[in-house]
Amino acid sequence: MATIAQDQALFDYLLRLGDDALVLGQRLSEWTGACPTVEVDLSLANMALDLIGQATHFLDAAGKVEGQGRDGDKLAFHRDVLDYRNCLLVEQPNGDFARTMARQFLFSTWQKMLFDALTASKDELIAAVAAKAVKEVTYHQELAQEWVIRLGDGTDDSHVRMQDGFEWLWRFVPELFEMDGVAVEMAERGIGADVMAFREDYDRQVRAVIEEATLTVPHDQRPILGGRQGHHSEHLGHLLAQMQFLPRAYPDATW
Amino acid sequence: MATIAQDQALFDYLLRLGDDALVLGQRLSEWTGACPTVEVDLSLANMALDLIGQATHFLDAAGKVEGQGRDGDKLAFHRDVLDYRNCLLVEQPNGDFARTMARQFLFSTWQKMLFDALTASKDELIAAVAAKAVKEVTYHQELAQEWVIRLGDGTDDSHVRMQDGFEWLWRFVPELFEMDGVAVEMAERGIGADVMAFREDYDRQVRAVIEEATLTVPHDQRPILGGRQGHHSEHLGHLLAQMQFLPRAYPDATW
Amino acid sequence: ADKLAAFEARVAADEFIEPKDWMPEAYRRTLVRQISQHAHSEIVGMLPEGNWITRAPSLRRKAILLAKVQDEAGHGLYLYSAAETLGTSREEMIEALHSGKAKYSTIFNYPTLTWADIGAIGWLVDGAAIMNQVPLQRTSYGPYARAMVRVCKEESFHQRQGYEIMMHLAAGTDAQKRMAQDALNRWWWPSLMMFGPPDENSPNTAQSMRWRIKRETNDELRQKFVDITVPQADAIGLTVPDPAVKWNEAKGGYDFGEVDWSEFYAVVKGEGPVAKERMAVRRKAWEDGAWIREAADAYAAKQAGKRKAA
Amino acid sequence: ADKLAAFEARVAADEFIEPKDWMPEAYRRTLVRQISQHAHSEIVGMLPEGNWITRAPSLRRKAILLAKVQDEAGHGLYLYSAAETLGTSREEMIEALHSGKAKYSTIFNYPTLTWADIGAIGWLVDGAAIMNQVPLQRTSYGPYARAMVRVCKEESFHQRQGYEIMMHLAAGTDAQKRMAQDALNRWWWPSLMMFGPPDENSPNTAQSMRWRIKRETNDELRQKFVDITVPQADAIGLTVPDPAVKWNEAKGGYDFGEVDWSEFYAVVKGEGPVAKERMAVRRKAWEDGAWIREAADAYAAKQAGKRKAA
Repeated sequence: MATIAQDQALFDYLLRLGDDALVLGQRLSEWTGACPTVEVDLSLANMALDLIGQATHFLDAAGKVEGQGRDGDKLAFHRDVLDYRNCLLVEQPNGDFARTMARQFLFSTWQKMLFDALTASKDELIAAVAAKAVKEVTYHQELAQEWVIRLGDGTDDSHVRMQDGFEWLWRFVPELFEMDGVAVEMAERGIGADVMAFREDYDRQVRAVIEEATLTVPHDQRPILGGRQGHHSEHLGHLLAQMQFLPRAYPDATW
Repeated sequence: MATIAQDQALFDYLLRLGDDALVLGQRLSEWTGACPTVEVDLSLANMALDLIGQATHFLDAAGKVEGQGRDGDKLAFHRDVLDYRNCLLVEQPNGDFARTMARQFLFSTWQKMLFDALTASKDELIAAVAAKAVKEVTYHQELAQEWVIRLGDGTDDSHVRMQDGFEWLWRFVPELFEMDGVAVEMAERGIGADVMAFREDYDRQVRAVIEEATLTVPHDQRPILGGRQGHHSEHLGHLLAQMQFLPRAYPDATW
Repeated sequence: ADKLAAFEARVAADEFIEPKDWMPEAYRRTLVRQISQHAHSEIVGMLPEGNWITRAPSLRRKAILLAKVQDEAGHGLYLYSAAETLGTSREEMIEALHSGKAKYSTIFNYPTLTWADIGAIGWLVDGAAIMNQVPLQRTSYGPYARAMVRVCKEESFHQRQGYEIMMHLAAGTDAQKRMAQDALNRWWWPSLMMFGPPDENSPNTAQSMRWRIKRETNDELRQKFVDITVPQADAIGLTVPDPAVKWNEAKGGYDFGEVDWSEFYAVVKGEGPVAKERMAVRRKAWEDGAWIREAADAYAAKQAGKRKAA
Repeated sequence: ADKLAAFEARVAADEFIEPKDWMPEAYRRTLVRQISQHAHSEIVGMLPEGNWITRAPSLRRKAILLAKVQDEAGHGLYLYSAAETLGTSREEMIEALHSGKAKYSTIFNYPTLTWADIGAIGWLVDGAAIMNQVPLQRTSYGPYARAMVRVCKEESFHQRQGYEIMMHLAAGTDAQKRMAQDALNRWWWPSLMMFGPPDENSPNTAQSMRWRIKRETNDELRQKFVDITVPQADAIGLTVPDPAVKWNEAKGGYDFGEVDWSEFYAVVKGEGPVAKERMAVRRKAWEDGAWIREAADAYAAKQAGKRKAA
């Protein structure tokens, strides 16, 4: 019994890590061919590729922990919204480029700190994936941070858009620091990270960048939660409908 | 052999009628809640509803002709793009309201003439559905025509948008009058309509409305064909991914 | 003062007040607020359902949902018209909605996450709406009362369709049952909030009841809703997410747990889970539609000019 | 005239011409046209594939396709840079693309309808591109030749991945086989058109070959492509949609049917099946991105100002 419960928490935790990466990678890949410059096309595709790679590792691992024969693909393409465990931030639509960069900055700053912590995970696979991914995520964080500053301190128009981007997404930040049962258990077992340990760091860094970008830190808003329990926004279902179409339409096929 | 071939043509013809209505109904329903006035919300939902009703009749009939136990739902929700038989015009994205109205006007004007002809079909079901639907379609045609005139002869901005709407969609009109093997066979058997019989009428009416709207009849463009053979634009796949999600994700469920 | 007395006598006698009749300013204001809020709820209420029209799981369900959304647009139109008889324009009301000054039902600030939510909205949300609206068919303001007669007939149809969706899901596959129960879990408490704050915190209730704008208190309606809905859930094998629900023989109704009123007030303040999204969509529709409304006006003006010239 | 003779001698000796070297104006113009067209093809070529990234059927396929699109953006960058060494700016080139003045490969005016099209593009389109590009690694203009070395290495990787997708589909379910064959049917002829008009209608070929901008004629390359591709199709059980395809022992290559050149010229004129859509997407991306490019410039100017002041 205890073992099953332990596995369930680890399974859930791996899904969270994998789904965050998968959903954000999917969102970024929607930008293909629609970017303001070829350089941006290249960098967003690159970030998406990193994230899909991370998702593959975490979801494959989740499938092994579950022990029901599901691999990363099965988990990615055959779960509906109630079984997705990503945070709400990553599933929010791209909006304009400022909103996309606000989302990326808020997420990658967090993910970088998370992966830094996870390099010390007692779960070898998590530690190894985090150690590899932390380099990728450092680059994502820097890229997003540069854009936040550039757009915030660019023209009047870009300043307003960048500020709007943060205002719009601010209510999804508290969920990143939610320590629910699964998160607490994982932290206590030395597998997961105690995200509250870097909450202040996070706030400090986000605040510093927003100020360097000549923007205003948004007022705190009522947190919107639910993603970790499968209660998402209305956007995820549409994302999955598109992403999962082929494997669902051709259940007998391999690709 | 002959009988199977006959059925195949009728099956295909019913799919064309059904898919035109289904795909356009789906497109119109995307407008829900995004219309310029509540009155428009109401009238687009109403058109969508009529079209879904027509689709249901034609696709149910197609399933019976096929004789493989598929009903309208099975045909609507479990065929992929290569098996869809709608014309390309109806699958084109909504664009702005002017483009949506241009699409509706070009299609409903045609569909009205088609259904007028089909009331004389030797296939009783087709004749009956057409007789009922022709009233609905007359209303669609009038509504679209009124908007074309109103926007064309409205402000400078609306004039430009309405003209752009026609320019954009003009290349999909010739497909409406394609008489391929299936269409010829159906017309010869007295089941389908010879669309060329009302081509001149159509051109005259469309031209008259465009002129009343103070717009310019677009130059003829190279026709884009393929929908009737399952060779669609890139848009249909996205439409189907969304529309078919639930029945594909839950193949054992009924709703 | 004479006019006021005469007005109050007519209301007390259950006569209808009509647009041309004299009425107290506070009565007019209260009605405008209530009717426009009701109209806005119909319009905003199209959004959570609109989210599923394109994904309805069968042609029949798609048609039913389209018809429902069409009805809601129709309700919005009657209600805006009824409010307009009180001397406010539709544009004013819509601007008030978009600026956040006017409210709409808190319930539409929750997302529709699965198809079962469409069932839950029909069953619970339309069910609660009917409970609120049936008495309004006899409300003292004539145009409002007449609008409500049409609205109620269609709403009860919607309610039955919603319940039928849930019944179908609850009798379906495991995944469908889970969807249905999950939807009930999420929509139950917000539905109870639709009747408004408890009577002791509802300062306008007394006046509204005296004016026959309202005919039952929030708590009375809420109790009625629970009493009808709990057995409906039982009948299809679903469980209301409130361990305190228990039949109370003495009062002839169900006891039930306390609503989280802090949640309610937060949502009223505009902090509902998808409140920002709902308003963003409405505003975008309105702004994107400006050129169309302008074009229609310009065309109408030209035509009027031509008719005059002829 | 001396300079011209010296230039032609260097080219004939297979030396590289570098940006600072003297070159005939027509050589420069031809190169700018060819390199920018090539760059545009990389950029526009991201669109048909971008259409399937969000629907790639496995995580691995999604990653491979993202990597491919990333490569294409990279190729676009090298090539724009190579063209810039000839004295034209990227903005100028992009404006020429959006105004329709500059061309891009006709092949990208066809839609990607099913997942098999992603395989077909890799196999056939990248395959044809390589055939065109391999000789360009020895083209006379140094920056272009060096860009092509990198491009070719990655393209041949893409070509193998595309073929592997097709192989997988052709060995898959009936639906997958059908998809694969249908994709081959639709992409075959447009791929043959990628080598340009027949030699007798290709007036610039001679000059370009003399300048070593081109090293083989259109028809030679087309023949090579057919000779390599037909057996590849056979090997995975697919059939090239040309009944005239037949091994010709005498010439040591395949005979094949006549390309529909009227189709080719129509597509060159901008009448391809999705030509309008492609340009609309590119223009929209560029226009929607204007505020971002302006902001980046404004920020860079401010930073430069600060550095100067410091």
